[in-house]
Amino acid sequence: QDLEEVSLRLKWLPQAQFVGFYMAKAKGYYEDEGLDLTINPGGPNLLTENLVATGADTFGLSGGTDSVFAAIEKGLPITCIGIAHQETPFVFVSKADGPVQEIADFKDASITTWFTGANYVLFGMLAANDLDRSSMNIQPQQVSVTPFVDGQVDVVTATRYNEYYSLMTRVGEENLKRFVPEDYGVSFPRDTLIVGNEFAAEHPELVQGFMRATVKGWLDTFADKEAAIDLIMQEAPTLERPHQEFMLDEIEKIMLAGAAAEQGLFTIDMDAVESAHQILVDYDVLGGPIDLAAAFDSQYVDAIPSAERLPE
Amino acid sequence: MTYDPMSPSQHALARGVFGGLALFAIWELAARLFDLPSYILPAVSEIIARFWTARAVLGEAAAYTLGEALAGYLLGGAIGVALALAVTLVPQLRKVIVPAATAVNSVPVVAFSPLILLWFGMGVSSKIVMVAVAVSFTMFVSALAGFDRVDERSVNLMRSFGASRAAILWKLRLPTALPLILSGMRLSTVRSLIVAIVTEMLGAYGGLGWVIYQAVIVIDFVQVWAAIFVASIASLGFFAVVSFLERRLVFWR
Amino acid sequence: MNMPMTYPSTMEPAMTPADEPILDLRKLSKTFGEVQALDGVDLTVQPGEFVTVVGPSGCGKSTLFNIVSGLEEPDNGSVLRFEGQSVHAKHLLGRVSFMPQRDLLLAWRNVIDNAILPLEIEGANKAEARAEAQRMLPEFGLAGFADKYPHELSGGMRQRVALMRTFMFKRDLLLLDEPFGALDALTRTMMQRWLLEVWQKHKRTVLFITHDVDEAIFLGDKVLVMTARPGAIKLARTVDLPRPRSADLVTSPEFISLKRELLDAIEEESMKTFGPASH
Amino acid sequence: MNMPMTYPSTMEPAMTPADEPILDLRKLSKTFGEVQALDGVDLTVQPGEFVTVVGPSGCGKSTLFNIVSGLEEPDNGSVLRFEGQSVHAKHLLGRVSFMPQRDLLLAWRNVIDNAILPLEIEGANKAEARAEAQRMLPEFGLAGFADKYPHELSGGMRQRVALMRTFMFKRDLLLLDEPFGALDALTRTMMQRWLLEVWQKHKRTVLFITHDVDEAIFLGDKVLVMTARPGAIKLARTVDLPRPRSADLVTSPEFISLKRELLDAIEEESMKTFGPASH
Amino acid sequence: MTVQANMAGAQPMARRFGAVLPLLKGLVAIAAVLLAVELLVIAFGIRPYVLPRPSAVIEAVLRTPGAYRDAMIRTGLETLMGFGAGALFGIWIGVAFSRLRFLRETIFPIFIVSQTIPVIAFGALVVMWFGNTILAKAVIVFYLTFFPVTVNCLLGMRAVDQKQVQLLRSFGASDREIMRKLRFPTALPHIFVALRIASALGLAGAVVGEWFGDTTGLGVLLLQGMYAENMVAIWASILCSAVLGIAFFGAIGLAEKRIVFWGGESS
Ligand SMILES: Nc1ncnc2c1ncn2[C@@H]1O[C@H](COP(=O)(O)OP(=O)(O)OP(=O)(O)O)[C@@H](O)[C@H]1O
Ligand SMILES: Nc1ncnc2c1ncn2[C@@H]1O[C@H](COP(=O)(O)OP(=O)(O)OP(=O)(O)O)[C@@H](O)[C@H]1O
Ligand SMILES: Cc1ncc(C[n+]2csc(CCO)c2C)c(N)n1
Ligand SMILES: [Mg+2]
Ligand SMILES: [Mg+2]
Repeated sequence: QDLEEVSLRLKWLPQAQFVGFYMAKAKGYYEDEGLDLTINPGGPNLLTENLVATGADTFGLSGGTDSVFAAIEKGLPITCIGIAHQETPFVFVSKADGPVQEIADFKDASITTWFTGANYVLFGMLAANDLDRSSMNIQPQQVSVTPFVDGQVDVVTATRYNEYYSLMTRVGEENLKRFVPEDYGVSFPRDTLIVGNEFAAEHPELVQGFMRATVKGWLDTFADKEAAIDLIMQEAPTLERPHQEFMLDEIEKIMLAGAAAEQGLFTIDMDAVESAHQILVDYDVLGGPIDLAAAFDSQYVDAIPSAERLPE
Repeated sequence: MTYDPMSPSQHALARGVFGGLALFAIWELAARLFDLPSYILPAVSEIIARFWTARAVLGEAAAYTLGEALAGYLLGGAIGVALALAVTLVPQLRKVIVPAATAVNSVPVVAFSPLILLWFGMGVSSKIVMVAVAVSFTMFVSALAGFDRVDERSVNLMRSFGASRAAILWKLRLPTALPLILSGMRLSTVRSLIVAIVTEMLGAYGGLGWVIYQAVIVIDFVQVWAAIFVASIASLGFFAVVSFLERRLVFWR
Repeated sequence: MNMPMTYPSTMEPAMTPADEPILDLRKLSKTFGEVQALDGVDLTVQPGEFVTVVGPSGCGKSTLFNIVSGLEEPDNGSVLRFEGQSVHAKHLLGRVSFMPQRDLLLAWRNVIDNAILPLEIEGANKAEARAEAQRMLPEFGLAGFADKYPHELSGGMRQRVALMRTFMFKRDLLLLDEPFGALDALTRTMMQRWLLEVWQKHKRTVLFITHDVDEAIFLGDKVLVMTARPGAIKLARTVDLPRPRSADLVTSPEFISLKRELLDAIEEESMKTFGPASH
Repeated sequence: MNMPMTYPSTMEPAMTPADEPILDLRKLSKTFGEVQALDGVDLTVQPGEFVTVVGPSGCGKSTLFNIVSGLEEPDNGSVLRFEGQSVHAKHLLGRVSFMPQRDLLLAWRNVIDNAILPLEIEGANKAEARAEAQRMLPEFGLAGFADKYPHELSGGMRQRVALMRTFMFKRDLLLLDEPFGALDALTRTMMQRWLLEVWQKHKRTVLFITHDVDEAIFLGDKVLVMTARPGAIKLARTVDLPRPRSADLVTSPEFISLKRELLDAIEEESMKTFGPASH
Repeated sequence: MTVQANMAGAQPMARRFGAVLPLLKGLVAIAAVLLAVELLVIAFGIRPYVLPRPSAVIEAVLRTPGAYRDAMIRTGLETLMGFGAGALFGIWIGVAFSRLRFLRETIFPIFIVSQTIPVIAFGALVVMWFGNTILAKAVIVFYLTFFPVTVNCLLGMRAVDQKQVQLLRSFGASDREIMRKLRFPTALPHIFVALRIASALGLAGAVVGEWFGDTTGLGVLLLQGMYAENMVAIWASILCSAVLGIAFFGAIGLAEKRIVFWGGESS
């Protein structure tokens, strides 16, 4: 049996966030679809869209809708074929007993956020709540949440599966207050699956196979999280297991939220995509609207019945 | 008749310029001929054009990075020379400090970056500290070699004139070590900028590294290359200035 | 022309305050760990005297100088008297003019600033010191070279700067450790004659180390031959040759017979160092 | 004891194939840009002869040697004859044994391997060359030092290794450029005597540069005095002293009178270099 | 003479012992330092976030020894490959440059400029060109190491005593022989200085290279620790880097002692 050599570029290093892909590979689902898949981790200063566009990688799990928009605008020949995180994976966190109790308090607070996508979520939230960010103190956020823990920062950005875990263990969940973007009228689907246009045009069946195997991998993951965590710990043994367990629980929630709750994993919810797109257009992050229909191609996910994309 | 291939020819400068231009020409040609998209390799002309359109951003970033690099460079230089001096004046320290410094140097500086970022935050201080760490060892080694060159007989001569330790340090040890200290300073210029940029790319509020990082996120590779060019020019400029100072200060070579 | 004739050893008693030698060493020994460098050196130097010391390589000549200039302490039991007083070596730091084997000029100082180094260390006024050095330049054959740096000078000139530095440090006793060792034979001859002129004018006491018997006789009032290591004084000979001394002295019979005697003594000692293995 | 007596210049005619000098220089000149180093040197060396050359510093002695060893071409119009044939200097590369002013030993080669370097370059069998060098060691006072590296040797020993290297490069003409210049006076005396022994045994032609008149007379069959720059031959004197020569020769009347004559000639030239400014 | 003979016999032993003794001393010193830090952290109640206890760091390494071992092997291998190639190429190009002036004067300035570029800035290019293979990392290490070697190789060749060149020429030596027998050995001490500098640079290159999407290596562990704010993991990676770095440095030092036994001072 001739296997096609392909690769998947992740947005970051191996962790429970990506375990479904490892699961699919371990179970041989990709091979079943004729794919000899290599999973390449990401890293700082690596852009998944870029590597897929140049053909260095076949598939990618890229930053999110925002990075897909940017890539399309710059003319990179890629297409989004599925969205993993149906709701914004970020939350904004303040101290329960601190000065920031409601979103209006952001006005006089010191806020840090990542200028790699999360900033647009914040901007959208602020705009939706009639807050003028130009007069606010918003700084780039470093890797560490310690400035927040130490009280130098009032509002910090956290991924629900990673930094929030650190905050919980260091400050205690009861001492934290979360601002969830969806509660403030903003949603940024992230962790987008992308493929190079040339490859998709030449091998639509392989793209389809990749999609099928991936979905199966994730469903298996949610069906036996213990085994999934074992797998990821094997992949990256220095990780902390409790953290990974927490991460997988959160990832499960995020991946099965919104439209996916009904239609299944990797659903492309064009409404959510359009609203995110509108925010970026409004903020002049994008020079103008892009052709969303060309950038997001649902055919591969849609070809898999929803029932087969949902846990039993 | 005795042609020495090691000595520079009178065409050295012209040849250097020619080499650079040839490289740029090949680069430009390749980019245009194969119609390479900018995320693979932008044409030189495009990059240079970007210099102009993004001059404000790039200039500000270069100044920011140079500021960090310079501060770290001076701090690291001072630490390196001070350590070398301590080792020279208190010989018992040598057995402790030299191996310790060597061990610390064996660890890639970047390995310290997470710590330094965690300890000193994302602002300029973390960059300054990183550069200082990177520069101080080179400076320590150079300065120590310089101080070790001090001829014991010269020290004895000064002592025979009744000179104090301070006088010997000031009038003999420091000037003797100066050529090596300065050559260490010269070698450290480029590294200080690179370390500043690398650290910026891991988290910063500004600077060339930050510009590069941001440009990658918005897939603007022309900007990435323009920033790299600026970094190169800044490095070469820094190097040239220190070389000039070196020639001025160590006139007796 | 006849005044200088009577100058050397014959004049000594008249010049000394009270017959007191300026330097008086008795049973001077020095051991470095295992190595005994000096073993019971006895030596007196009268004020105004020019004493030359020859001896095989490594016999401890430089060590002797290091002690007299205060850089090293001799072993216990050694007696070191300077200007009539028994002293510790370290008390001699800053009290004798010491010129080491090499010129040891500071590369970053020009001729004048190299010359005034000891005065600067003494805390003298820099401008005055410079002015004084300027005045001395012609005498040292350095007129017009005030602003030159050591790397711009020939070996002979560098040596003259080093000598000038030594002379500017006005101490009664000058220790010169092979000052012309690095010079070629011809330059060396020139420098010897010139040194005698300068010395006769400045009337300082000189203790002078050399490897060269011709040089030792040509310059000295007294020549000391040291034994192989551990060094001691093997032989002391007064040089009864008239001053000022001219170049053709070296072919005079008195010179030759003294040279013969000294050479024999040195050869005996050299043989001990060389041994039969090295021919 | 009487055979060696007749050895030097008197024997020359008998030893030469047909009265042909091994080296014959006429009107040899050399200019470096502005600087004229040599100006019309005339010089013949007979086979087996030991010719010494003295002259003031910078008069062009090393330049002369560089030409004869093939490293530099003389100016046009110079005549350079070697073994009876007119040649270009570059044809002499590899045809004379050249020993430069400093020992120039290669730090990474031990005594033996330094000595066989020229043979190695000639393409000789290494093992044979080493064996031959081994045999020569005792003669050069290096027995037991075969495996030592230069940094483990004293200055005198290094010089002997350099000499041995020169001797192993078996060419009829040996050029020795101040081989003992860096040694102290006493070691130097030892080396001179030893060199004469070796030379007498190997019967090579030697052209020897030195600064030291004693050395020139002590070693040479003929002493040449060069003029100050631009260098030319100012004076040539045959040394009619018996061989083997012993140390006490230097105090013999013939020696002294020759020395006097040569010194005067050199002094005259030296004065030109030194000039009045330097005393 | 007998003293010399004894010395000659004693030397190899002293050498062998001399290699082990500093190592032993070093280990004792490191242990002492770790203990001191441990006590310091406990005594002053330093937060693990600022400085974790060394024992915790060592424990972390021992908890998953395989991961750290694999990372060290991988990073070490990358460094070794790139360093070896860089050293050889650096010397080769240095020799070529010393002979071919036109080449040197045309290309060397480009090399110089290339060294002012931070590798991390074109990580994406490296991945595009060489993929996520060990080769990609070796290339980065190579890029960082060859240059100092070339510079010092040239410097060393220039340091050749012109008089020695003339001596060899007087023996009839060709340019090739002069290069082999004189210039290159003279340059060796300089080359070793560069190798020592390059070993630290090369290791840094390997670590940074692993930030461009890789599965194993100290750089990966470092990043993972960094983004999980796991101080113990960060220190564990630093510790492993230090071990690797010191090993490289020490190995080069040993090689230098053997190869440049004469100490580098030529006459
Ligand atoms: N600081 C020291 N430590 C140990 N040994 C020393 C020290 N200084 C001198 N020596 C030894 O003492 C002996 C005498 O040395 P010194 O330099 O006085 O000889 P010298 O007569 O001046 O020799 P030269 O003629 O070569 O200048 C030598 O064997 C030398 O190695
Ligand atoms: N390659 C060269 N280029 C220019 N000038 C040179 C060169 N070689 C020698 N000279 C000059 O030629 C003159 C003679 O030099 P040379 O080395 O032959 O003198 P020397 O008699 O050997 O001196 P010394 O006694 O100091 O060894 C000097 O003035 C020197 O500066
Ligand atoms: C899987 C994962 N994805 C994103 C982030 C958050 N993040 C925000 S900015 C940045 C780069 C450095 O500034 C990173 C990684 C995370 N922590 N973990
Ligand atoms: Mg001495
Ligand atoms: Mg010469």
